[in-house]
Amino acid sequence: MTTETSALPVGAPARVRRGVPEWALGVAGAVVLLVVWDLAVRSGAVSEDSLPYPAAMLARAGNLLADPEFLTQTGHTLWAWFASLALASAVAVPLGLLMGYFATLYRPASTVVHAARSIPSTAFLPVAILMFGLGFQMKLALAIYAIFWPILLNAMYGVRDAEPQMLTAGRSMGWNRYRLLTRIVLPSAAPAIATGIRVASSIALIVVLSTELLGATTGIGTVITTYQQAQRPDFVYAGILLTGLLGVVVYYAFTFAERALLPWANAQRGGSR
Amino acid sequence: MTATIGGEKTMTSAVLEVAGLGKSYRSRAGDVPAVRSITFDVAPGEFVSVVGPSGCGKTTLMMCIAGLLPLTTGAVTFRGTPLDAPRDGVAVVFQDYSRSLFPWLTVAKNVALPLKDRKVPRKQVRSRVAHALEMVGLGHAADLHPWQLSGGMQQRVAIARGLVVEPEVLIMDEPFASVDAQTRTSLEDLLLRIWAETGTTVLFVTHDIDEAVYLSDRVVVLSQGPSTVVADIPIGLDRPRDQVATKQTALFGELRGEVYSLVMASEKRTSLAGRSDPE
Amino acid sequence: MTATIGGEKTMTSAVLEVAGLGKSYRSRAGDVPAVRSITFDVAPGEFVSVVGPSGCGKTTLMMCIAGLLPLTTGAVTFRGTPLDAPRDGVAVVFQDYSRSLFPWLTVAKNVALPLKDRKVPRKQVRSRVAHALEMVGLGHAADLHPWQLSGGMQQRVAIARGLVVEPEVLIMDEPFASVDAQTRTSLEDLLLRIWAETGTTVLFVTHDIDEAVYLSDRVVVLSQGPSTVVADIPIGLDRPRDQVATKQTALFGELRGEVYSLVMASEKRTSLAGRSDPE
Amino acid sequence: DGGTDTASGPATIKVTSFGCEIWNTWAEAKGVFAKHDLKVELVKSTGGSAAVAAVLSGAADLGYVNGFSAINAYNTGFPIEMVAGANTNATPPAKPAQGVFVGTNSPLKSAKDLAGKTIAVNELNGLNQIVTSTWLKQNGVDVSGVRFVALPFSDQVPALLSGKVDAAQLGYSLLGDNNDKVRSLADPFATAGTVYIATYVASKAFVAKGDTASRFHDAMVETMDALGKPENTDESFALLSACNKVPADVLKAQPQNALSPSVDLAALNGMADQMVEQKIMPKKPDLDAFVPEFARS
Amino acid sequence: MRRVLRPLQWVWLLVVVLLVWELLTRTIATSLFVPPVSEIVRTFGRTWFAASPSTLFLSEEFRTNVLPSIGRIAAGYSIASVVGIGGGILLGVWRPAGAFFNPLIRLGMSVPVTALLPLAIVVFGITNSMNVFLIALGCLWPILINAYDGARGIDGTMTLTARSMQLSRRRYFLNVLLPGASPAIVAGMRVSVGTAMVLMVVSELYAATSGLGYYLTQQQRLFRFPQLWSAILLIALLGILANAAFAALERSALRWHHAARGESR
Ligand SMILES: Nc1ncnc2c1ncn2[C@@H]1O[C@H](COP(=O)(O)OP(=O)(O)OP(=O)(O)O)[C@@H](O)[C@H]1O
Ligand SMILES: Nc1ncnc2c1ncn2[C@@H]1O[C@H](COP(=O)(O)OP(=O)(O)OP(=O)(O)O)[C@@H](O)[C@H]1O
Ligand SMILES: [Mg+2]
Ligand SMILES: [Mg+2]
Repeated sequence: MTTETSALPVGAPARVRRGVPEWALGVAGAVVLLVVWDLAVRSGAVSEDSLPYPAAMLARAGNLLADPEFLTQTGHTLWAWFASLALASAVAVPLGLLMGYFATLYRPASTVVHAARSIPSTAFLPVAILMFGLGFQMKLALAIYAIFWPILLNAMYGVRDAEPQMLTAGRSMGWNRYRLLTRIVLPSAAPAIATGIRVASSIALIVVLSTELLGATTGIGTVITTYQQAQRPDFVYAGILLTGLLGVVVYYAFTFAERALLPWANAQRGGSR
Repeated sequence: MTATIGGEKTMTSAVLEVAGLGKSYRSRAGDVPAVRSITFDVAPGEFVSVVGPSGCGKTTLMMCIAGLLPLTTGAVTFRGTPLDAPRDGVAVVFQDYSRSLFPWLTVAKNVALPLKDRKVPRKQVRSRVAHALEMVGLGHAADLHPWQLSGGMQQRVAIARGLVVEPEVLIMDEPFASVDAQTRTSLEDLLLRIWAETGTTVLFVTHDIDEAVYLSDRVVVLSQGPSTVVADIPIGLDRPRDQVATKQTALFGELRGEVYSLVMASEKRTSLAGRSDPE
Repeated sequence: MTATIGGEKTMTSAVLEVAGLGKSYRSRAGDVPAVRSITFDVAPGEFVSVVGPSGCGKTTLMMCIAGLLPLTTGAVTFRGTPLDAPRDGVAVVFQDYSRSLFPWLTVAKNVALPLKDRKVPRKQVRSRVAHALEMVGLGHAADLHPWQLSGGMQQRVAIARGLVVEPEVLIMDEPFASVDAQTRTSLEDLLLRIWAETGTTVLFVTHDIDEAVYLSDRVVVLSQGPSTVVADIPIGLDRPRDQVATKQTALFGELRGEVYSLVMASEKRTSLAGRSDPE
Repeated sequence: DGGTDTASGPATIKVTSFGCEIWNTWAEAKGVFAKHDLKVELVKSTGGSAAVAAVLSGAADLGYVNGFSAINAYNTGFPIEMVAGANTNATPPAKPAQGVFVGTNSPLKSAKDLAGKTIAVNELNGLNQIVTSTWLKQNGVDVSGVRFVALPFSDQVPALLSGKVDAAQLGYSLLGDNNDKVRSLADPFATAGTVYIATYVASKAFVAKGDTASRFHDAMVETMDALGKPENTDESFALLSACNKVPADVLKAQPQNALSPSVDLAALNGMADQMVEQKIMPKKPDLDAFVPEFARS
Repeated sequence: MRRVLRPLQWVWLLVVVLLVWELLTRTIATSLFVPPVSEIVRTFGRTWFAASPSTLFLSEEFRTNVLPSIGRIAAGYSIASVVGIGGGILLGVWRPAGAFFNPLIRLGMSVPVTALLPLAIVVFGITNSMNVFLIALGCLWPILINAYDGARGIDGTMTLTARSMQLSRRRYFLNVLLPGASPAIVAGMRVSVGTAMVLMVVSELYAATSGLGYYLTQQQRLFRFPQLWSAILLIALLGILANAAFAALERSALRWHHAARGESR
């Protein structure tokens, strides 16, 4: 149908979008935020001790980006993020496929999964430190715990959502259970799995950063806490900004990869075809 | 051509014999009979359509004949041997192309799928896929994905996938129900052309009485479910058929009217107001 | 009955006048013309069908007439005043019932929706909804949800929703394209009955040439898009019409053939092999 | 892992750290660790329990833990020993290093005024809370009515200045450049007896295995001796400044805690008494087995 | 017999996991940090559930720590829902606003909420509002994004239908946009339940004087691991409960959605 009009409120004339492109509006949004922020600090509504001027923050962000130490720590964070994602996916995806495919496993496993995933991984911080120390492994353990469940659940649901008509088509070609699994169930679960991993990638980054803030020895989070202890809010917020941007980059990288690798996922979701 | 109404099989030259086929679905509330007892034969190269009220068990019947569902009673014989699992000589085309084509494969790969496990040499696979796609007029679309095609084109891919195994019997369950009227007429003519070219036996389920009469050598009319065969009508229209000329003939009108009234009579409630078709 | 082929309007008694209607879609690559210039009138109480090749702009035309899309050129006049936004006297029924009914509302509430913001007293709303549902034979289904109904029943709900506002003009865009063939014949007869009862003017888009001829007083044939009017054919079949008898008449066959060849001729590529219908 | 005496080269030990401890920077720069055949690798930890956990798991060999946490962990039954002291409170006549701070213009004047108020400390049931509670009790305040709130040191002064808390207990060195915006009601540590603000603990197994723990203690003694000498003051602050990026003269102006590398059992028992009194522990454990011979003063 | 066995299908694996845990911690993997399940359960009963009917069997500890946490979750989650649903639909429908806020939303959801703890303390002080704010902020993003997608994803035919009926804006919002976007919204809200639990704990690690997170930190500082685990167990149970409640709500409120999807299969 005419997508042109679909998003307009009722009664509004079907206006034609012209002029300001979307990205420009986005930039305007960012600028407005910075201005409001600046005014809030300037007027004294928020103390400069706790919230820096945006200009100062941006300048510090530049400094941080030029600081090899900061970049090294970013590397640590990214490595922990990547490793947790890779390890969690490597275990959770096959497990989720099995649990979704075999009905006898599905029910008992989903009880365990729902119980385990409702525990915030930060609750395990003390235990994790005991078991894995303060370094990389501890971060990894907590991040894996946090993202294991969404990946697993998505894989499970993806399998269960496989189109029965497709399975019948497969059977009509004389395929056995194994072939149905590899040729139909897997590819039809792939978009759900990709979604799970994409969601997990954001969570993993946030958990890694949070453990760094709460108690770890390397990573961007420790840089932020160092500046926090030195009472340099400008650096602190520059660090927060950069982590946020890192998250945005990661998100878009995943979205892009998903589109490139699983083009049918979008097409399927998009239309009734 | 053999018209067997509820009787024994009368020919041994039939490629497909359906004898007393009955099928019940198991459910919590006990067994639900979908097909009571159906008997008919299909001769080699014949084009047979099956029509009947909504929910009378046409899909169930086709799935049983294709070996995709176990029978409850009766037997299906294909070239003299019992058919109880998907077989090489039988191909199936489903109604809902969007759910029977695999969106992650290209058109060519979708069509090549049924050849995969049959030790057909690569070269031959390629030429057979190309030939099947040519037949349905999609030679140019081999490298596209199904979701890049229109509904009619997708259904043509599904047909090509059925043809690529060079089946003796092609079973089609309402293949054209989800495409628009104009595309349907084109697909009908396409199907007739391919049928004539390949000599395949076609067993065709449809809701559309015009379509059944226009295409077939015989139309089998089923009763309201659990179904039995109500009538088995030979269609004596000349071939080749034509969308305008054939449909203008008096015979077409008569046959159409005959099937129409048989189907209507076999529906328990024909009044629209009271209908609550479960489809 | 007025047959105006690409000409000026000739009657002032028309309830709906479409004059030189043109519509282009804006896109990145510039303007895409969908409808070039269409002119025709609809007299009060008339049943007019619009047919044309796939993608020729039938939906676009209907949306423009319903005031849902702004025109690029030309004008639509409804009872003498320009129509450029949705109006009270005009109701629309869309093809895809599953997407135009709101699954979260019951049947009765779906039908009552268009009366909601019109200050109709509650009691009257209730009686009008009941009446509209009676007309389509769904009096018993008021409290069900759309997804508890079959496709044909859902489309009848959509028709009831169109009728409940007692429109002077009912615009229907391929309303029966998504239901099965048997249900379609029932719905056609239902529509004819309601049309006769209410005296509403109906503007009906379809792909199905049989359907257009069977239902209409006039059939407007559009060219391949950007479309113009190719022909405007009066259908002189007797009323009331009958699915078997009317379709068996020679006149029906002739008219059907005439429209068929006009549509086929207006398609740029009629050969199936080359078709890549964009729908 | 780590901490074993190998035939070749110094023993590598992992020691937890909060950031820049002056003795670590000095010992490292001056080669004191090397002299005692140690190679120290600092690993960051954020709190006492984390450090204890690290020591028990082998993630670190020596944990930098406040005295109360150390006693508590020992009392819980964890197999740890206190191998060295680090900071103790500066008792009069030394300049107080700690304070219970309020805003310069605050109406609060004495301990009594804190009844029913909110006081920020860095961790709950930690050192600062225990000492502050003892101080309040001594001044006749009902501690159960006082709300203690955990805040990171860095957030305490901003919270105080914006009125989110009524008082904050922390060291002068942690005030940053807010010295003139706050004033101290008192040094709660002044009347608490000797309190081990910071100590080093190791697992029993680590202590039992060779003499690495004892060598670390000796290195601490030597380092802290050197730091106590006035002629080393400038150099030690310069080194610290390089580590924590705070100007050396600012550091020098800040009052400092005392340095006590060896453990005074009597003081430790006094601390345990306070914990029992505040119902953090049901009864005092036998601390004799907690402090190995070499670490006692 | 069948009726008795059916729930077993769901729980047997959980029971096996717990038994293995019990055996391991009693035999080869004893640790002060990870106590056996039986001990955790015993501590759990002692800590949270007193045997006094006058307090509905809830212990002092439960009333001072768990109830405030539940209150904060409820408040934060409600705020996030209202703001997220309203804002998300608005941004979804009004494209320029959507474009305007898009980068900020992307950035907002990528910043770990934990990093904003200091700012929240400065702005809200040591109050319930601080915890509520952090919970609300963390839960906001999934709900907002989902409501946005839901509003954007409403079928074009439905929008057209509504326009052709000349519905008022209010009715359009209540009868079309909101229910149409509700499957997506509910999905977002469901994800947020987990987030809310996490943030409840994290936001109480500092600057709180009550709550489950506060309790966790306290027990951690005091090395009371059975108590610590009993709190973890309580959080897990609360999580399961919240999930079950949500599933029930979803089943009834989105019956039309599941039924409609099931039928189109
Ligand atoms: N899996 C199943 N379990 C139980 N009953 C079923 C099942 N599949 C179909 N049925 C029932 O069996 C009967 C026949 O169904 P079937 O789909 O074969 O009919 P149909 O003639 O193909 O219908 P349609 O014309 O709608 O395609 C129906 O009453 C249906 O409800
Ligand atoms: N929103 C749009 N933007 C750009 N082009 C459009 C848009 N909607 C339709 N078109 C184009 O306008 C032409 C006419 O489309 P329209 O949907 O009106 O045709 P139609 O006759 O209804 O087709 P069908 O028979 O498939 O229903 C087509 O070429 C189509 O691609
Ligand atoms: Mg069927
Ligand atoms: Mg159209």
